[in-house]
Amino acid sequence: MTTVLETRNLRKDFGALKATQDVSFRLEAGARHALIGPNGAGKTTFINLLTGVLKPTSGEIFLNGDDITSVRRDRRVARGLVRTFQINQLFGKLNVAESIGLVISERRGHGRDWWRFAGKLPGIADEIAQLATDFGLDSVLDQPCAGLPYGKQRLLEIALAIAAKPKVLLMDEPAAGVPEADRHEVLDRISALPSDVSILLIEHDMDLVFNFASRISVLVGGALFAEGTTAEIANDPRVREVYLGGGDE
Amino acid sequence: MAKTDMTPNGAKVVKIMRRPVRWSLAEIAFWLLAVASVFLLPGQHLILTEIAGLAILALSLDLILGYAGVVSLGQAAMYGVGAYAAGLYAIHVTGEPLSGLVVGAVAGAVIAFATSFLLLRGADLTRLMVTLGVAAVLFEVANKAAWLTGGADGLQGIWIDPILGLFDFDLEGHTGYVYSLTVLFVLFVIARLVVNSPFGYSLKAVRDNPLRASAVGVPVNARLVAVYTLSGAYAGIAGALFTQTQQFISLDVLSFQKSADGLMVLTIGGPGYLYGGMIGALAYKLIQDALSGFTPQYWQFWVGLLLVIFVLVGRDRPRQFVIDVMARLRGGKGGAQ
Amino acid sequence: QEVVKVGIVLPMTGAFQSNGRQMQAAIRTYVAVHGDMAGGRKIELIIRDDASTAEQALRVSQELVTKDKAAILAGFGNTPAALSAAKISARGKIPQIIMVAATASIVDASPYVLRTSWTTPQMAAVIGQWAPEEGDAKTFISIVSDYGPGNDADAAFTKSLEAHGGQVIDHLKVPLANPDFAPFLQHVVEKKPDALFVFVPTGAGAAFMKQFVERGLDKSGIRVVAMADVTDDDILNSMGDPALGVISGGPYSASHDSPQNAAFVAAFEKENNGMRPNMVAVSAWDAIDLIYKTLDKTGGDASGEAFVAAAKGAELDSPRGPVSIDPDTRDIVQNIYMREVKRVEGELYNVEFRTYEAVKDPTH
Amino acid sequence: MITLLFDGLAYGMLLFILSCGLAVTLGLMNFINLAHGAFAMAGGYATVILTNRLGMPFLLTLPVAFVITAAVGWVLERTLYIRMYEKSPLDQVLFSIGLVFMAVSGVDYLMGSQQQILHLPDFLRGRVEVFGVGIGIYRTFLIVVCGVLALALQLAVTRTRFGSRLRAAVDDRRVARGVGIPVKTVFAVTFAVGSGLAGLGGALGAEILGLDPSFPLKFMVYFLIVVSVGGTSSMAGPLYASILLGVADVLGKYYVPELGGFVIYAVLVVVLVVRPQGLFARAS
Amino acid sequence: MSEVLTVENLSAGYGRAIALNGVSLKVAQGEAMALLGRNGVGKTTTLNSVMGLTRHMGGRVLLEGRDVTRLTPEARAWAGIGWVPQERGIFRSLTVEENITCVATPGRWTLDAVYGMFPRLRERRGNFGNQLSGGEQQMLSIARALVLNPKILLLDEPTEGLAPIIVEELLGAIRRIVRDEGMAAIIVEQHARKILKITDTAVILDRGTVVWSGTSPALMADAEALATHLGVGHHRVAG
Ligand SMILES: Nc1ncnc2c1ncn2[C@@H]1O[C@H](COP(=O)(O)OP(=O)(O)OP(=O)(O)O)[C@@H](O)[C@H]1O
Ligand SMILES: Nc1ncnc2c1ncn2[C@@H]1O[C@H](COP(=O)(O)OP(=O)(O)OP(=O)(O)O)[C@@H](O)[C@H]1O
Ligand SMILES: [Mg+2]
Ligand SMILES: [Mg+2]
Repeated sequence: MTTVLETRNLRKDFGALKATQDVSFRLEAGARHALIGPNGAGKTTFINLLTGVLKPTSGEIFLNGDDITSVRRDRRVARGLVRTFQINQLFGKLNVAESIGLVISERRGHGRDWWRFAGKLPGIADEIAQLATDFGLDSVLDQPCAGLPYGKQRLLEIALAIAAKPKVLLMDEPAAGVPEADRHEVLDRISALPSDVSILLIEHDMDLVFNFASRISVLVGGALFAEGTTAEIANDPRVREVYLGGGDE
Repeated sequence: MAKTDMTPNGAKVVKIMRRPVRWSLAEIAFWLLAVASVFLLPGQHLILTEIAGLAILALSLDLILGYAGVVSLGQAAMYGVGAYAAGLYAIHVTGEPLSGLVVGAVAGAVIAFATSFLLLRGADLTRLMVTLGVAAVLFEVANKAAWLTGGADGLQGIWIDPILGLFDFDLEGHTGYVYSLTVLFVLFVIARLVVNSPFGYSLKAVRDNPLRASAVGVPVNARLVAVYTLSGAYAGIAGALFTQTQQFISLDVLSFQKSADGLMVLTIGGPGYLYGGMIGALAYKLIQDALSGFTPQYWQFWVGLLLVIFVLVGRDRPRQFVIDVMARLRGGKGGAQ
Repeated sequence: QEVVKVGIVLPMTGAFQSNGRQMQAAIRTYVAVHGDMAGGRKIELIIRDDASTAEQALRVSQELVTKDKAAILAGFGNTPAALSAAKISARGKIPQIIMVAATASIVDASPYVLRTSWTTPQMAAVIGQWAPEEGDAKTFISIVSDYGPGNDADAAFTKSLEAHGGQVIDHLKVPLANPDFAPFLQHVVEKKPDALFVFVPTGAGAAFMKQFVERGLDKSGIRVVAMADVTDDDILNSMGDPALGVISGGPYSASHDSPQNAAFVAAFEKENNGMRPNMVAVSAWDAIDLIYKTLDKTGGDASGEAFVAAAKGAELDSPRGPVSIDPDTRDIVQNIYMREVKRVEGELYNVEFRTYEAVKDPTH
Repeated sequence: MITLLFDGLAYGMLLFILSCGLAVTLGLMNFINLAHGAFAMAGGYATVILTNRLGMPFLLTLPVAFVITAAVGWVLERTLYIRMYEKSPLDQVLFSIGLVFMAVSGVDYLMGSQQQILHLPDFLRGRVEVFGVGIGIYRTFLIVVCGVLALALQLAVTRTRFGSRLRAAVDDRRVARGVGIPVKTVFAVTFAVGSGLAGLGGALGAEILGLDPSFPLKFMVYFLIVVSVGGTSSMAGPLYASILLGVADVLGKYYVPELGGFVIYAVLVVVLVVRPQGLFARAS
Repeated sequence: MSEVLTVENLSAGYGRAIALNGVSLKVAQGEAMALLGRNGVGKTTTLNSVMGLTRHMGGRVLLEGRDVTRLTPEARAWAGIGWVPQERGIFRSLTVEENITCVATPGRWTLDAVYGMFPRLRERRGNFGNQLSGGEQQMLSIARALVLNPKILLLDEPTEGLAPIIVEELLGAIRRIVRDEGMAAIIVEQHARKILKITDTAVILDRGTVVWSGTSPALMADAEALATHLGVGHHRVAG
């Protein structure tokens, strides 16, 4: 297995607080990898570092072997490193079709085209429609994102990331706020991504995690606390103690 | 021209994406009225010229405010530089107007590009003040450089040749109006294309949520610089147009007042659908002119009162009205961004 | 027989609105006194606001000429306004009478421009002559607002002062919008000139004098010699004690001692509930007077050539004293008075103590 | 040199006095109240009328000016401003500009357009020599007043529960109400205080700046500069900013007079480019 | 048992849109109610309407028999309704501690008490609201509702984004608060099963109306209802 994403002693301090402590982490090609840990362990911070939202205090990040520590956010996306947000980040005034459309045109490198109407990009309409249908958004295609019910917003949040055709997908609690029944559909959609796409999932819903992930890393107090197969982590008493707790079936 | 092999949803998407693209009856009507004014309102051409100029300034603001979410109180910087560039060009090179517009555009774009980097960080208030500061500095420069700009006395000796060597600028301002209106229309059509292009959508993305925009691969800063420069070119053209129709420049073109006027009329008309600037300029100027003809001293009071009332009843009303009409005539309910 | 329309473009709002008010008041007074007939024709005065901007001044003038068919343009509160409108005057052969704008070159902008106000050099030169000859002030620091008129004043004053044996040891340019004069006065404190030459906008003048006094400079023996604007009658009275003793040179003081002025002031105060006229008011008054007198001469013919021809060399006995229109330059020739701020019957006035007669604009 | 610094300090204080009201409405309430200058003007005219015409002692007119404008502010808040909080910044700009226009020509109509000049009591005039340095009495007075004000405000905002309730209400009106913060009252009080401060500023500033109907427009930019440079998250920010600007401006005009006009704007741009949130905003 | 909160066929919405259509609820002292339903059925709107934050279109809200329908939201909060909004609504420019103290009223739940419940908050007391992790925000939001010492808690998806262990503790704590201190609670939850364990009664909403109501054990037993209204039960396991 080859490593697509790797960090070497990545560190982030917020003043006195060490939000990320010397994290050396590897994500294998095609992995279905979960990152769990107590609230405030530094999971989101870690994602923010990987995607360039935050600048690390020290340490490096490698994508397919090249150092991207100081690469601009949008460049990282262009290289296939895409994330979703724990708290929805949508384009409030744009409607669903336009939101997805702009991601696609950006991906295809048409973002600078000012001389033609967006709708006229060849084949874009079908791709938008396809994605929307996949995520059950086809009924609200022309509604502004801001007005959508929370559940739909959550789905769009993920759809936008998928529209960028990620090679490495980082998902920060994608199922948050999605009702039990629909959660698995969301996850199925994600598992259905081509197997060469590597996925890092942050989630507090354990049956989702155990269903989805083949490997799990546990982050506690900003540092890697444990890593292993799903079974290993599920039965690791230390992990149970700091994170899983007892009764959760 | 939806492709035949297109999925039903695909067709739906096409329909949605085309909405802002197709010319609605309301739009066509608007421009027909504009053309009609050339023949029906000969007595009003002077003020209409001023309005057209102001509308272009507002349009340039709309590009950054309405579509990229960048507020500015310094549009006069580009406007003024465009005006002086065109003026000096007319004095020292040639009075040929069309090339003069280009000169104005370039000048405005250069200034905008050079200062755009100051705007990349910071919230609205910050941007307001930075732009304001830049314009203020340029004002001082123009005031100092009296040898070049004529300083506070204004730049004189501007003579503009007939447009295309045919139409001379007359005292009644007929030529000036037709000329301004044409420029306005051309600039509008371009803007209309730009804001509905992939580029335009990426701007709206930046406007609505820069964090997410960058997270889906939009180079936020590059786009901001680009659109700010474009809007600079627009403002520059507005300035050049001013120079050519007035054939005289005073420091007012760089004043805070100019920037404020631009922002005000755009706000009145409502940003984000391109017509705001024109509607705002039209409404504001006509009302102001009427009032100041009727009470030269205290018209400001009534204008102020109208503004307050207007905001209280809801600034969106007229805009929403226009949008609704457009939508209805288009036979679908649509939002304009 | 049809009326002669006079389009009057005044800064009724914006930076120069207080001037606008004075002019409007004077015009109202003139009509009240002399009625609305001249040259056997009815005179209709149309007042429009230019919001103190050249852009609007131009448009309004254009509309006055093209829409309202005004035969004569008058007013113009600042140089850009006057210059922008001069185009119309030139192209339309429209007489344009300047009531305030003081840059010397304005009369050259159109052959139909006449001026009843003054030019900046006209005042500054006299001040520059008086100071060394009679004011026994040789060394000066000049403090002027940093814009066209300010620089003109500085230049004209310096030239004349040096011609008469004085010298300007420092030129300080005060930014237009400048609430605080401290740093400039600091220079004064250090360089200790005999006197200051001051030219700042009317309002700022008051602030300047206050800070001058606050710094105790009034006691330091350094005197203030100013352009008339600084101690303008409009606000002089409210400037209070700090203004006392300020020397200034200008064309008119409300306290000018002549029957014409007494009558004028009385009428003006009557018409405008007690408002005191200033030099702007007088020049507006004279502008209308010039129009009436000239139309009388031309028998009501307001066409550019005839009117200007008749106006050249015209002599008015103005409230400020005898004035005439220079046939060559179409600019005003008038007395420039040196005055000192004194308290007269409880009110502050610029009391004239020296008259320079029939002064022309030195730059023409 | 010392004198210059002192003058700069005093000038800065003047800027602060004028702007601290705005620092409250804009800085704390996030309301873009361009009409701030109108309230300042109201305070100015109140003082001028009271002292010059009714002969009330100057020091007494200051609190009166504060109260009057605060009252006006309160009324306007209850009737008009309250409808504006929910609206967009652009609405607020347009609305408050409208008010400015009305104020400008309203005052013009009532008081005439000429400068009003305030007559200070003798004990505030002139200057004293301290160690050979000339110190303007009135300027000293300004400095003291401002220092006290700034301190009081800063404490009120950071130390008291009212301060945190206000910031909470600004952050999220809806939730604030839902968790039991009387948003309306909090805003009304704050706005009244802000207006009162503006009035006080106008009253104190009139002496040096002069006063005429165009006051609100003439100095609007200065208010905004101070607040934006100071940063909108504290009251101390605007104070330091005013001092910085004041000193920079005075020194600039003294040493490089030919660039006098640029200084304040140059400082503005540089500061905001380096610290977009303003000099003294907390980094977040 | 005495009713703490009574909602009588409440209708409410946003602007013109109607989101709630004649909803009626009763919560007694010492009783916890689960409010369930799919996305967008009106759970949040119900709580917001009880707080008086939506457009009222009919019906009444009674707090301990007193009609509060006409009261402002803040008045309702004082009257004893503690609200944990779905979007958490942490005040960004206040520190954790200020977020709590600025609404605290004297009573059993003090700053220390809530710190005791969420030690993490004490560690982060100095952080500003926008410097908190998702879960920390959730804790803070609950703490803020508690220090009002309300008679009833409205919790909108309180376990969302919390670590399992915290969820256990939290649910345990809620149960304690309700049982031992007689505070009533309405809890909106996505995980029907998880929540039904600690609630006494349950209500299922669909498109703005109540489609099922009864005791929690009853609902637990009623696989039919769970399936039709919540789609819980027969979910395909990801392959
Ligand atoms: N800008 C900031 N300044 C200071 N501290 C911060 C900042 N952002 C986050 N933190 C702190 O860093 C720690 C890690 O935050 P992070 O959001 O990564 O946690 P998390 O693992 O995502 O938790 P959760 O599962 O609740 O989302 C938290 O304790 C938070 O308080
Ligand atoms: N602010 C709003 N403006 C307009 N409509 C809204 C608003 N908030 C919610 N709605 C609509 O009201 C209906 C109910 O929404 P509500 O948030 O109450 O559902 P919910 O049960 O809480 O969903 P979720 O489980 O996603 O939180 C939805 O159709 C939603 O679209
Ligand atoms: Mg997180
Ligand atoms: Mg909800």
